[in-house]
Amino acid sequence: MKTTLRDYRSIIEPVWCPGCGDFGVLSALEKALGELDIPPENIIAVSGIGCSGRLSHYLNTYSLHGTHGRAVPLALGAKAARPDLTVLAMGGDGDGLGIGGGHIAHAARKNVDITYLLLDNRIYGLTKGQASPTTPIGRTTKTSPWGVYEDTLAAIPIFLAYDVSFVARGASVNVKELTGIIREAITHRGMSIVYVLSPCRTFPVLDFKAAKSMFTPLPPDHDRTDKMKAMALAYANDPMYTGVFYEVDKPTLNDRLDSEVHKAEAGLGGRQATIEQLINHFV
Amino acid sequence: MKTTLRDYRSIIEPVWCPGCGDFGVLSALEKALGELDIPPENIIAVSGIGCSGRLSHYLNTYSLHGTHGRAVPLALGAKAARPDLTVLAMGGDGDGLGIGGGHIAHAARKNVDITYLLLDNRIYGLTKGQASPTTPIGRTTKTSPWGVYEDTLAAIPIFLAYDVSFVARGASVNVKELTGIIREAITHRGMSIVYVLSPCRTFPVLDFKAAKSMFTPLPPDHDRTDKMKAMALAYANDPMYTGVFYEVDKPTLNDRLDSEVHKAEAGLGGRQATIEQLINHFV
Amino acid sequence: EGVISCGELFAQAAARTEFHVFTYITYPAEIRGGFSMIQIRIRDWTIYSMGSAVDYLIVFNQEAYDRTIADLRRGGMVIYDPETVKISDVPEAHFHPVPLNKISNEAAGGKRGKNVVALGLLGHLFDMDPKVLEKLLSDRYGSKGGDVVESNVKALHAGYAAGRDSKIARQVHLGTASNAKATYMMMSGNEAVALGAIAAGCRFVAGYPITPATPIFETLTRLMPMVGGRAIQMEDEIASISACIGASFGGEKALSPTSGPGLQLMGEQLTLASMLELPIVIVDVQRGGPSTGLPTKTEQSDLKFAIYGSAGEAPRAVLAPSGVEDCFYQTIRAFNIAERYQMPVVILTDQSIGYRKATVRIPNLTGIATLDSSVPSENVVIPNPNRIEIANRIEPEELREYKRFKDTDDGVSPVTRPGTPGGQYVGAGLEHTESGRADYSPLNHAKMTRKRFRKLSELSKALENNPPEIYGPEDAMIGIIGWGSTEGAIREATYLAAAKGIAVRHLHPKVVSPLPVGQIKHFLAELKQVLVVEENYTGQFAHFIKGRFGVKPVEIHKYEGVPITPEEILTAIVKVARVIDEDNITRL
Amino acid sequence: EGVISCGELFAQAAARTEFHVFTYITYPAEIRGGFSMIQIRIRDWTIYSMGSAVDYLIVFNQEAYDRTIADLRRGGMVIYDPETVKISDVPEAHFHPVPLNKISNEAAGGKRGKNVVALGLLGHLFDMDPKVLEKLLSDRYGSKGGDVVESNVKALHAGYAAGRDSKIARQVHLGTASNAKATYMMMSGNEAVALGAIAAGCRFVAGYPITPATPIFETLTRLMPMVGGRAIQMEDEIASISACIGASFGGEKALSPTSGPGLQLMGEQLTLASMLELPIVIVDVQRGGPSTGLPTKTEQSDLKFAIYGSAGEAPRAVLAPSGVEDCFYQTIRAFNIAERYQMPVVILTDQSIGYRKATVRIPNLTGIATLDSSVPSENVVIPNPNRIEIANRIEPEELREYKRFKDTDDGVSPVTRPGTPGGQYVGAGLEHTESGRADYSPLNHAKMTRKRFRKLSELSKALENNPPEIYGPEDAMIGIIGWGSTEGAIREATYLAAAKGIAVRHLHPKVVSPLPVGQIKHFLAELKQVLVVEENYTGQFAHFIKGRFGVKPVEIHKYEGVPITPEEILTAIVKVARVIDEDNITRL
Ligand SMILES: Cc1ncc(C[n+]2csc(CCOP(=O)(O)OP(=O)(O)O)c2C)c(N)n1
Ligand SMILES: Cc1ncc(C[n+]2csc(CCOP(=O)(O)OP(=O)(O)O)c2C)c(N)n1
Ligand code: SF4
Ligand code: SF4
Ligand SMILES: [Mg+2]
Ligand SMILES: [Mg+2]
Repeated sequence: MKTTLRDYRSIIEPVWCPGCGDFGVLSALEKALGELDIPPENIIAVSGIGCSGRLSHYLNTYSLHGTHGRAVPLALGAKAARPDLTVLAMGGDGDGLGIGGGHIAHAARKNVDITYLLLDNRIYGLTKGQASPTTPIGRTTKTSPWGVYEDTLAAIPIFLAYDVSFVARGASVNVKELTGIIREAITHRGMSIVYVLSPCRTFPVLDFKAAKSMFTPLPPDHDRTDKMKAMALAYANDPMYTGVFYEVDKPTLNDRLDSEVHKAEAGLGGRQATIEQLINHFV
Repeated sequence: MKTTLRDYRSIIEPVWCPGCGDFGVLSALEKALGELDIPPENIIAVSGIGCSGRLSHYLNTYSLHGTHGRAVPLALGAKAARPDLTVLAMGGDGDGLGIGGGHIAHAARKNVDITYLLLDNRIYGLTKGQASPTTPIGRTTKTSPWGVYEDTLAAIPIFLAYDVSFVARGASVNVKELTGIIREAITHRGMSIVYVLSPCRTFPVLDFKAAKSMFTPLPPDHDRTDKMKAMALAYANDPMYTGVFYEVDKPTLNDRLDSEVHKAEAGLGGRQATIEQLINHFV
Repeated sequence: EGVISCGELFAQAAARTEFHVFTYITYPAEIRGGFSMIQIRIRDWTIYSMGSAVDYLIVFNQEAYDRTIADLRRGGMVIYDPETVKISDVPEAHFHPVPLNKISNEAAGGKRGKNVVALGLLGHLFDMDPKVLEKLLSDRYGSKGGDVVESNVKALHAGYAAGRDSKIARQVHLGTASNAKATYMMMSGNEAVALGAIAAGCRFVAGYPITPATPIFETLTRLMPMVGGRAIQMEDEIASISACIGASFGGEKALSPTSGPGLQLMGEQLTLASMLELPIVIVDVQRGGPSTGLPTKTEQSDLKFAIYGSAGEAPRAVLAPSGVEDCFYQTIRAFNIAERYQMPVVILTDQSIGYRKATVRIPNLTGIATLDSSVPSENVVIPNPNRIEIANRIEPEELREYKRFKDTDDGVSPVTRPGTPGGQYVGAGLEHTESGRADYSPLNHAKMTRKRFRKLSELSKALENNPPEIYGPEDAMIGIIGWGSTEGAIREATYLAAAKGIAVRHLHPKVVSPLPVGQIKHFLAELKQVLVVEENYTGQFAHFIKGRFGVKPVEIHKYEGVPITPEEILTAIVKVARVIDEDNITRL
Repeated sequence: EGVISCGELFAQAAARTEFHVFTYITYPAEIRGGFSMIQIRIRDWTIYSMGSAVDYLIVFNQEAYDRTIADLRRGGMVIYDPETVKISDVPEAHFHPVPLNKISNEAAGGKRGKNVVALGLLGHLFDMDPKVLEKLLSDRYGSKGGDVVESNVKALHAGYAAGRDSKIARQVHLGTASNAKATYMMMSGNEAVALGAIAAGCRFVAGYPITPATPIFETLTRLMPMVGGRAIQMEDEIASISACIGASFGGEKALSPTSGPGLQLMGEQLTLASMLELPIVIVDVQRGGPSTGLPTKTEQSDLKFAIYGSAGEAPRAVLAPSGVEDCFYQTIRAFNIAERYQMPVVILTDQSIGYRKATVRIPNLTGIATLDSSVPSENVVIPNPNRIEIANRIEPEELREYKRFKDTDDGVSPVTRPGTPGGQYVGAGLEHTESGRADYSPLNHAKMTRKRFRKLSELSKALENNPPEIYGPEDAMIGIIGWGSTEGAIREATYLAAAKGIAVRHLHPKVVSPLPVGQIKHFLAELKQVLVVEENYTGQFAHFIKGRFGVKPVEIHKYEGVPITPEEILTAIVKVARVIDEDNITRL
């Protein structure tokens, strides 16, 4: 039977501040899942720590709310173990670009078939307003009383350099567009990142009004397979483009693991080894 | 008085296998330091764990042989604390691109004035031959008996996406060229990475003979400030270019820290605060 | 909801009037929702703990009311906003409805002034000179411009007025500001750690935000540049401690503040520091665990991890400040020990003292010698809270046969500061010889292991020279040992017990590893029964006491995320006393 | 230098001839330089440890000679290559020069054949049927092509010939291969762990190389695909354990092998697994520490860290296999405990058993039931090395009022496998209610803490049902408790003691946390003196024994990076016995 939107929402009331950008991401995600009609019990949602990390609590899925920065490797393990399920990872800019930043390149090398929603509000929200890797330089925050002195991290060019096989940018203020992007990302075979700008109300580094006007969809003629072009467009800040910058077709981690098994079975006359056979390796 | 080459070599005999590529890096580094005539006692050399991590033992410097993957943040702290010294970081492909990969982006955002020698032999050498992030796909190693199934990490494009302010590639088989590159890297104000291909004799994933012929210097007219061009050239594999791909001038971490101090002192009538003054913040 | 800032302001004002203040703050992990409260106790002598029952309750919303009303002392007073709070009927309670929102809207044109209205109300209640509060408001909001101050002052007076109108009887008189030079600071334990670090000569902090330790780092990002120091936010805790080790190798005193989850990430590098024999100070502001656990609640559950949290055997010292003021001194002491013994030191505080605001007597800084990095280790004296220890960096002329890891009598080796000609060495996490060369031979490993641990035994010997004080009557048969933030509650419990005629002694070591063995033995010798009080489930500190001293203590564990109260401890004391009685020992 | 592979081949051959084999391998951390050796002992009954003195020494180079000659038993034999080794004069030693390089060059056209020449020499020496070794060589090198085998066989026979020519007297007869079906495997402790994991139903391994644990991961990358399992190399240890937790959440049994430094990086996630109540198994092959320490040497210094290495209080079990064969069974048991109690289990082995090759009796697999993930927890029986435990995943029809973290009598809650309709839940590292909702209220935290720890007390109760065996005479007054890889040396020491007329009992728990309290009490009850033997400096296991059982053991610590020997333990036994004598207890 067809799932309804309600099926994806858990009974837990969000504790986000009123008007938090993350509400937009939650509803876009629910819509996308609904349109794809994926039974909630066939979804594993892994989140990191942060306001954005609370997302997984609000989904009626098998939800794993892990530690800070580890959503991607946790999700990778889940997908490798359960190829039959849809696996989502989600977290914030500090979680995914700061402490967890080292994992993305390697998940991309394996092209694990997960969809990673990275919610960027340009601040550490849950811990109440410290600088994140995307807080603009010069901005004063609780940990940068003299102004942030680090350069801002350019997330999309980095994902492209990692050769993540699906790279998109969305905005929580444009729920409709975001829904479509997320749907495409989940449909994509391989690792997909949807980098969502999701303003924080309480620590408004990313201004809501500004957000409404700062985004423009990518030129319709943009060639998703052209990484260099994607790179150039990703560096553009005014306008800031939304949509799918890059998509490439590569074997997924599970494809790669399966082919190992096939190689192994080929050497065993097409069958799996029994433990007795393994024992003989040591006799 | 002028330093001599011997001044940079410690009394410790290298334990590398005969013909290890790292010998070439060691002598290039010594030559570069000699040409720059930096007193050995004014150098801090921080290394990670690996065969390449042994480099710091062979230098007659203040050497810190740390843990696996942490050479960059260790060096960052040393340089922030001691702006007056020359700080070098060094380690292997597993050390710097695997376990330690997450630190580079953030050191680049701070543009800490260190020179990082990343010795890539496309294998985990010290642990005796397991796959590294740069071992070619399909290659069998001790941990990939069925062939490596991950895509190879593209180090230079990633460094460019991080906007490391000086990005170069060298080869331990071309000591002379490498010496020049290292010298430039140390002279550069800000974070410099010299990505050195340094073949392993015992686990020859990167073949020596091949190495001799596989490299070509970057076109003389290459514009170092053109990141997109650098990116394109970095992706080229045949020939594989050596030389300085990218260089940009940005304030260093110590510049940024100093300006904080100046801002603070400005608010204090140009003087540092006494502890009594700080106490008054709490009265 | 502003309730916290109202409480803070009032507490600070009280401090300015030379009264001792002691607050306990709790707030939700979620930015919104949950509920938060502040308790304030004011006395004109030193305050030890919160006690359990609340005398005055000012509640802005229903949740706060529902959750706290049970704590009201019989005959206590509740001030509430009838618009937002429905009261239940509580015998003997005095209820005063005050339309805080309404008043605030009128006076300050918005609800945001509500907390200042409440402040005025408190001012009236405790008969506090309005000038004190006006001054405070302008100090606080001055930077935000005159009109902000003005509207706040309006709200303040509206609060005083509301107090008068609602005919709430005046309570204790807190009087007027003393014109004498202030003798107290009003700060949280986290702020005390930050200030202590700077007083100790630390000019380098690298950190990563984590509740409830973030305010230490936030305070230092603000203060460090003022004293020419460096504050660096790193990408995670591994990078943070790594940067500190790099700075320490370079010759700087370095600190990184964190909490349990972060301390776990720091484990490998903390062990590296032990092996490199470099001084660093790590602060773990403990929170409810395990894992993400209860980030905004308090617990003393990281003790064993702080002590044993290293693979292989790596000496380190662990200090546990017992209160807000002690955070300042133990932090200085931590740097002293780290420098003196060239090892990492972990400071264990917790959410309750980290966030608690209390009055701290302004330290006598003249007693604190300034830093000098050039005196060889012979001249280094035992750490002492009122002196800043001296790092034993050696000078070129002392470099004859310099061995960085020399196996000395006290295990402490000479160390050169980078830049010193001829002082170059290799500091390696690999096992190494005295001169720093990698060496795995059996006898070398055995020798260097003993050398590294000798520093720990030297430290514990040194500790016997200034042992922790023992409180309470000599002839008591009951004794309590505690550690960390429970000191106040235990001390107060001993007073309550004394009032009931039960004599109790109290020992509260500040250095929890290595333990002051002699003093603890001395303490235990006279007792019929010892109690160990701590805020965790497994009785971590009690394990040490049992294992090391072979006694069978009565263990009191609280593991609810909130501080233990004097009354809870008293109950245990009374039980124990009864048992001893039944063994017919005459009570004193 | 080939010496290791020569020794391995010979040991394997001996195993095929139904003799027990026991090897100890050491090699340098540096690829080149340093030195490496292999000791082999062969017996026709079970072997416990290396013993100290060496009977036969075959040395290829000077360093090996210099470092090992001292270990030669009086009257022992040395075979050396006169080209490369200068011998010293050792009374009563028999020296046989054999030009290994030269012979190898002639027979196999290169020095690389040297180790096979030596193998032939050993074949002659121990009168071993050449066919056994030929078969072995073709099994080993067959894949590399016929000519490789051929040149190896040439070298082999050249070795036999050299033995005959040099008139080295035949020693023990190892005879010919038994035609009966093999009853022994020849494997290292690391390989035994890998095979045990697969036998336990583990089909998921995520790891990162680290000496001396790497061979576990290498073996599993080879074997997993053969059984349809998945082996994934991650970018570090944090990612490795994270992937295992993800897989476990998905319903797979997962393992990650590492060593001390890696275990420290895993700390935060290990604690997460305790909080999520998910089964995972982590193997720590201990090496010399702290920090990078002595990567290729052995030590038992991670015990306290394995048990207490978590911020906040997070239950986990810790197992310590006592030898190569035991690695197989304890690994199965680790998975059983992890599944049964839904908690992480740490297996502590060390370099000495990890790299040691020994004969392992082929396990009776029919005794091992196959995995089934659908039986509710009532049907789960206590772990037992010969059964595979059953995970209590529940089925849709049992989902009425499903609470993932239900506070049950044994603390173990039902758990759904993702994909089960209606079984969705939130597993959070935050403190949560029985149904998984985040909740920081005091009573909930207290309740859930007790619930999580109840599983640990249930486990320790269960352990009393199959307590570790006690060896040695009932009436002994001296007892030894050890853990992990020291079992063989201790057992052998008790035999040596018996030969001297000193009766000694031996208890060797395999589960080191929680401890089998009842059995240890029972063991201690009868003794005059207990000795605790372990390979670390601080006496980590002794601390537990003292703290928990209030005894004062004689502590024997070895911390030199090499295994303790029976003779070293015997010396201590003799001392203790003498003291007891002097207290005029008649010796038995
Ligand atoms: C190991 C560890 N370090 C630090 C923290 C504290 N912490 C919790 S969330 C967070 C960052 C939140 O920022 P972000 O990831 O951008 O998420 P947001 O709240 O903005 O959505 C931090 C530093 C933690 N929970 N664990
Ligand atoms: C935390 C930790 N994990 C794993 C190791 C084991 N280890 C030592 S070196 C190394 C990798 C070496 O490869 P690379 O970095 O490429 O250096 P190379 O030896 O090739 O020069 C590994 C995995 C370690 N020392 N510490
Ligand atoms: S703090 Fe910001 S990000 Fe967090 S819930 Fe509130 S609005 Fe959202
Ligand atoms: S193993 Fe390879 S990298 Fe290491 S020392 Fe030998 S040749 Fe060099
Ligand atoms: Mg954020
Ligand atoms: Mg390498």
